[in-house]
Amino acid sequence: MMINDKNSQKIVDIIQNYARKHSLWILAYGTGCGAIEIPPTMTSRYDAERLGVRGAATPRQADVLLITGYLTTKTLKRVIRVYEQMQDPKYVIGFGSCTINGGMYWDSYNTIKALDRYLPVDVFINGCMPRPEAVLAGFAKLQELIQAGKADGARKYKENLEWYRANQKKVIPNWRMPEYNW
Amino acid sequence: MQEILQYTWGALVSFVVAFTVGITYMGLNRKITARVQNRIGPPWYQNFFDVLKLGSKETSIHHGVMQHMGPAFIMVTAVMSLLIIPILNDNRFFPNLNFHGDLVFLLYIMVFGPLGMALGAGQTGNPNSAIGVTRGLSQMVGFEIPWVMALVALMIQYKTTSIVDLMNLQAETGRWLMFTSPFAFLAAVLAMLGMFRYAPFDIVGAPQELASGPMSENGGKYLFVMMSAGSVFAFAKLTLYVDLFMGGANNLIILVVKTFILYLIPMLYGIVSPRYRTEQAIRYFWGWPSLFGLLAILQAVFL
Amino acid sequence: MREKATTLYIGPQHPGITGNMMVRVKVEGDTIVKATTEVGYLHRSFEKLIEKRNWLQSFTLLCRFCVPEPDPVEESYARAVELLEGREVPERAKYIRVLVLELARIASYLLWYGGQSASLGLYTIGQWSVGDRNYILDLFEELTGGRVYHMYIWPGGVRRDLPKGFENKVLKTMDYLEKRLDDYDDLMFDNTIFRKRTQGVGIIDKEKAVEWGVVGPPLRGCGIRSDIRIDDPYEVYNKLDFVVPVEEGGDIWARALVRRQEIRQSIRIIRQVLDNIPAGKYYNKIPNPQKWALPKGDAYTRTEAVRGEVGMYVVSDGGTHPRRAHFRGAAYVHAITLLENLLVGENISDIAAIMNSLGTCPPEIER
Amino acid sequence: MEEIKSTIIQRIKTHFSDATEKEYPYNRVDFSVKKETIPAILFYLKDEMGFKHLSHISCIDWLEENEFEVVFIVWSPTDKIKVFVHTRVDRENPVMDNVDMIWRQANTYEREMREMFGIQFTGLEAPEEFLLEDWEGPPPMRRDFDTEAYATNTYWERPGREDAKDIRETIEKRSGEILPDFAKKYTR
Repeated sequence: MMINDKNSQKIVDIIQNYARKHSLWILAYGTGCGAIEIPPTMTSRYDAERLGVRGAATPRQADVLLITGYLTTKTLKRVIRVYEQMQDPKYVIGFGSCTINGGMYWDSYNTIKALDRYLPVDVFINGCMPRPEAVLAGFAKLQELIQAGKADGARKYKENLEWYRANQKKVIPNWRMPEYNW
Repeated sequence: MQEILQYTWGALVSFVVAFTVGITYMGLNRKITARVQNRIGPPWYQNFFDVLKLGSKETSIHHGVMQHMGPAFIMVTAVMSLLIIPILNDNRFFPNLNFHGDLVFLLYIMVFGPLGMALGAGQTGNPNSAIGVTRGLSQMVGFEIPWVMALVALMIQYKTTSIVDLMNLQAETGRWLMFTSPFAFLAAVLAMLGMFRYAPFDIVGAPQELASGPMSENGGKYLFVMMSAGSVFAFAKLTLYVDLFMGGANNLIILVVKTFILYLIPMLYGIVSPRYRTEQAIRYFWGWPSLFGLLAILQAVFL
Repeated sequence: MREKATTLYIGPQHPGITGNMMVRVKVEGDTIVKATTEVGYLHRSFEKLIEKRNWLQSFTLLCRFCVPEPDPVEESYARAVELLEGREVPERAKYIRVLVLELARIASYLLWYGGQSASLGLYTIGQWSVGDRNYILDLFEELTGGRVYHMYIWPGGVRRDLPKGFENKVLKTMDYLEKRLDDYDDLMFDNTIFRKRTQGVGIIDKEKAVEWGVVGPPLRGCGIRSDIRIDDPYEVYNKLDFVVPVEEGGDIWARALVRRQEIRQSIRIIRQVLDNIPAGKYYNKIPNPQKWALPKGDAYTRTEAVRGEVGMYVVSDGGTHPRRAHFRGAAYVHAITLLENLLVGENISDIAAIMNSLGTCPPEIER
Repeated sequence: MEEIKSTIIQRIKTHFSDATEKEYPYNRVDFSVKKETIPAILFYLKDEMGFKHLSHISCIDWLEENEFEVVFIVWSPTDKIKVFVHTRVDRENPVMDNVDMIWRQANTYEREMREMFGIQFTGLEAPEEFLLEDWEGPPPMRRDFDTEAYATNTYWERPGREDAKDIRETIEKRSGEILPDFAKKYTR
């Protein structure tokens, strides 16, 4: 059959990746203070819609989960839930220094310090707060990765689920969530 | 046999044309909205990417059979209306299934989609979906009144229930029905605002309230089917309006021009409007549009 | 027949919520019978962290208290520190502070324009006003080096003098904004649907407003003239000529009208500031911040932000670190007890609009 | 202003014998009372003297003195004056009277104090959790809670930020990204 042919699968992948790359729907979830630079990014001066970036209202429809800044443990629980409700292929962008190394909340008792221990991050954008230009550059980088087929955070998450779960459960003391719900 | 093949071929071609034009219109909508909003906006073909991406997404949720059927119902509605509505005056390239009474049948079939969506959304168990569907159905009750009134007025005035007859009538007299029965046209156009579910009548899936309402549990392929069906249905509705009121079209270019002009009405109105609440929307439709509908019927009966 | 109540979760992941918080509403049909606010998604323990920072280091945390308008927080804290120490501020610095505060007010109101209209489904205004807000952020960037977080108002004055030619740039931006504001009026306040959606929705009782802790534009929307810039004047507001707008009604429409007028008053204040700004020092040097100890005591300062009264209660135990810096945000009252009260009996369609009109800002509640 | 202030002090002192006042410049008057007097004095301030607006409730942990200090700040819109009411609560057994029947919004402040300092308010009706979720440690705003140690123990920290080293060279080595000259110019 043609369909099972490896080369035709490659062609399908290229087409699919091209479409995915140009249509990134970000979930409307302002998890942290970085959410303040999202409206300027989406509106007239920076206009992320040129790149095919637009908002999606629910996790089921979204492709990109933008973690805008620090995550408190209370939010982390919701973010994990939201991430698992999203449908493949899905990408995570860590936004701001706080997602990389805790930023200025390094000694806070309520915020995590490295996002990629708990969720697979495809692209990090540094800065506090990252400027809209940096956000756009982050999206461009994500597009590059998607086109090259390297934005495979979701696969990594599935393969190393136990490791991620162990980390998540370490910081979320009372785990009242379905174990696996996507 | 020849005939069946021709019909099948015609249906396929109509579908492809409707899909392409419908998606392009949605892309143009986004582009024009962006221009009004001081932005460059996405390219006009952006929605093709979106549809392709949605189609290529994986689905790993299951809420029950009806959830899968919901989008299918909408698609079926869209395709069925497309099959019934004549695309061009000359039926050679786009043969369709017209028959006497298809206008009445259309009235029925156009309600079928939202009902299917209601069933599908109900199955997902998301309260947002349920509330969205309730709102959608109540709003439908609103705009169906002027819409039905307008069509009934046409049926009475020209004593026919066939779309092709109405088109032929316009072709013979050379006068568009929007001029000979202006009230019916007004009522129908105002009802169209509700049919398209753009602002101010987009409370059904209002993201700020219901997180996109009936679609909130439907991502990926479901949304792909819904979006395609929506664009096909949009094209079908616009074509119906052109057929009924604007003298149909002799070729595709004229059709596209005419439908796009009609499409501009809900689009531009939507850009500058906040949304009505459900009861406000119903009150709106039962106000002026229904009055126009009533006038149209009076005109049809007494003139 | 009594309908069964459904519970709806507005948030934390919801496009209609203003930031990261949750409102749990019980609805019967479309009417809300009970609303409960749940916060804590943004709790970063600022006040704990400030105890570990010295007096100057605290500023990096302070501006993150409320992201849309960080300057009033810095202002409150700086003023509290000055009160504790008895430090004088040069006249020029006071004017520059007013300039920055009013610019921040305008920027925040422009964001509010977007939020309020988008909550009702009118996205075009938001695109315009948030786009225009960038011009103010540009000014901030030139003045302070940061678009969003400024850390500009410091104890003893401000961190930098005005750059060369800055006044002209501000005036130009103000002229441009004044023109644009008329466009917003055409699309927003002249819009029948906007009027229908906002009039008579989310009414705050005038008699109870002060007791309920309503402050800022929502209080002025009830017909009560109350503004800290006038009642408890700080910096040079008592030397400036401006009007505190008041509207009757107490609904979203009245609050929107108040804000509409206030943004124009802010432009007026900025023009006056630029006319009257004296030359001279902009900063009284503080000692080495590592060794800078403040005398024992406490101070409470209040500043009028767009959301209303924000305050900072600072306690010093005579050391180099604050003993306690407790922030009072307007949203702390607005988004919890007031919102829970207001939402009862309203339509679920109006939740987002009411929240926006109250100016709820979750980071300010949780800190 | 001075007249108003002295009237306020006089009225409060005649009504509440345990109130000790402290005068401040500008529009500020401070009173210190016993914790049992708090509801009465707040009621009096609000209903009789026009201090309608509750501006702030704060709490300070004086670990050395083994006491919590609770401060109520009220504002009179007519007199344009603010009154601070201080009280001290024993740190070992922190119980206070609930005042949310005077101002509804006090409920929120009390919830936060209960969670952050562990002060119990008799008769406070509110959900147990406010800002924290499933918190198991001691009330975090108490002085003896060490947030840095807690954070280090609980949350994984990416190596490399223990000191404030210049990381630009590391970036250059790791990813082969070529740094522009102007970036090299600014060194610590």
